[in-house]
Amino acid sequence: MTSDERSLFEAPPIAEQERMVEAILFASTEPVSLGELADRMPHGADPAEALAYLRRRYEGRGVRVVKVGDAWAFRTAPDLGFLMQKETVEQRKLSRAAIETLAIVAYHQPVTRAEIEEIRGVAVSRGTVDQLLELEWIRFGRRRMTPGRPVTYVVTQEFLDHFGLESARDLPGLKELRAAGLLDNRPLPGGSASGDDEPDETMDAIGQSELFED
Amino acid sequence: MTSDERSLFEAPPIAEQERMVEAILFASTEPVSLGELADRMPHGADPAEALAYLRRRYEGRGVRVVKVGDAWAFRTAPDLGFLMQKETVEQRKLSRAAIETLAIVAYHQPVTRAEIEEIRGVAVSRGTVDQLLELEWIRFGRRRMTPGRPVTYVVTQEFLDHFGLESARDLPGLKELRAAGLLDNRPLPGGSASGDDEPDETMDAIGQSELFED
Amino acid sequence: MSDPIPDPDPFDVVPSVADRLQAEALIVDVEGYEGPLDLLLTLSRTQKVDLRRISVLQLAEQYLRFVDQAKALRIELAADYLVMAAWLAFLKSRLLLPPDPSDAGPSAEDMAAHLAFQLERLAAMREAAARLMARDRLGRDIFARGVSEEVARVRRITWSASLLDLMQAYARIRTRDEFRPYAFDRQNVFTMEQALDRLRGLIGFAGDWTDLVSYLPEGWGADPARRRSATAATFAASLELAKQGQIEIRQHETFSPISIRRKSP
Repeated sequence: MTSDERSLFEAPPIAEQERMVEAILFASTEPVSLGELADRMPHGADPAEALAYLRRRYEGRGVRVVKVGDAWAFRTAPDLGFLMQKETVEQRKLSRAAIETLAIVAYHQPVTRAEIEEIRGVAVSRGTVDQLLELEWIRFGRRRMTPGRPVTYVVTQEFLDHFGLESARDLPGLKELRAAGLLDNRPLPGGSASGDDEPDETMDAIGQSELFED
Repeated sequence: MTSDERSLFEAPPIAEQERMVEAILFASTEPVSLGELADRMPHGADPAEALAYLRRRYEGRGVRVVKVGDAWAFRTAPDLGFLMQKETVEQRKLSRAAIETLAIVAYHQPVTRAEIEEIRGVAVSRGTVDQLLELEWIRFGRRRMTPGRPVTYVVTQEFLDHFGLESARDLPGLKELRAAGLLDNRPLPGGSASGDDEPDETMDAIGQSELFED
Repeated sequence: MSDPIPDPDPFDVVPSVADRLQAEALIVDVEGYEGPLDLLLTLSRTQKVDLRRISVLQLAEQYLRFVDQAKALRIELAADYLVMAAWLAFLKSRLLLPPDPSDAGPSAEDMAAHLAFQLERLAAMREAAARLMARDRLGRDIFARGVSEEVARVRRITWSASLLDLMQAYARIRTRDEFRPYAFDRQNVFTMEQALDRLRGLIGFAGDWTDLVSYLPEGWGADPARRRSATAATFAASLELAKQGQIEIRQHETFSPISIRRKSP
């Protein structure tokens, strides 16, 4: 270790000391104090000065020299924290309950939970609604001015973006669904074929009027 | 994460990418592959180019960007090792047999146990191979397509990292050894007579059956 | 490679004290050898020549003498040392005798050359191992980052649903609705038969023109739907009665009230 021996007589140049501080801080498991730096560096070295150079060198870099208590350490630049996570994206199909609920909200908005349940003919679990809310595909609309003032659900801009729609009104009606082969082409006993017919008459009337409000 | 979103449309400038590679490599004790860098960096980033810039930036510094196989890591400059003695964790002393076996695997890989034994002229104990496997300096390679389909051993990225090698091609003296024909698998004229064939067969059989156990 | 010419072994002829001491040291150290090849390599060093110029015959003799001395000292040698001794004794005899032209096997020279190659290769590997171990090593001369920042594994689940899924779901629900058992709403419909019955009963008393609307059944005038149904049924019934010649119908102008009266007999 010749550099060590030489240093007994003469401190290495400051650039060299900076390299030393850099290596020590890098390899240390803990932040290193100035005292420890001085102990480990050759005699006569000035760790404080070397550290000042090093800090300046790392300004704006991907890592920075930061003070932790009385000691010093390298840390990732705060704006790059997002790199320290590895994202694994998993694609999952939306459940049938969720997609049906979403479809009802889209076609009938604003719609209450009771109305969704009436249309689906089955109870809607909280989880399903929560999931759609979390996905930001539905949100709360205005309260219905009926007894109990139930909350209503409407679809969001995110929903429209995801499904490539300009507005919920662009959703194809039952007639178009049938024409597209998405519905069985059996004749309807009532003779009516439009998307908003008998069974949901009252709800549809409300739905449509409010749909055109905004 | 707005920077993430923005990056979906446009890769960040190369200086920014360099910072990102710097942060990721700094944060990891293990070498990070180009593939993993690409996964973690914003879409459209060019980690290879960013690495080239980063490597140049750290030339002559207290830490360096080194290539380990297909991966990259920051490592302290070798000349500053003397500063780091305090961090040294006592390494288990390797036996002479282990050191020789390691060298034979490195220079002859992929190599079977029988071949190691032929070169050393002595049976290779299980402990020796186990120790090297445990250190993660060697691992199993593909089976040799010869009778018995013996397993082969190759060196690992950890081996390269430990000995500061970019690849197994950079082993010291490799070219000279090859030119001298000393890495040839030269069979004994007239078949087996040297005494290191028969015992190996049983040993290899054991080795293989053990392999299949787990 | 090997030197097939049998040159007299000075070791054999004048065993100096130093040589004898060295030979004994070899024996005592037998535990320290990594097999017969290792021992041969050590013995070959006494020849003080390049391994490529080594005298395999001389080496064989050295080895055999080693085994004899071990026997004399009652040192039990491992089997592979004895196997090597037997092979070297065979090689020695082959090297000393003139070649047998009828022998199809490898020549003694080839065998000797291979042994020399093995020794050279082992020596080379030893040297390579030493060079490898002398490199700047991680954790000794070169150091990795002291602390690794944990890379948080974030598992993000994206839920996928296409517009087609959405439409199919809606179609599914609505199709289910459409095929509900069909029930005709009788409560709010006034049929023509009902209207005919009612008109027939009332018309006998109406000798003068009377507004058709006044014939609507009680309780059907308030609700617009019920009124529409009753009006339509009553109008249809009146047309039917007119066709049968039982009543007369008049309307002064379009959209003006329709009046009916019993047809004078």
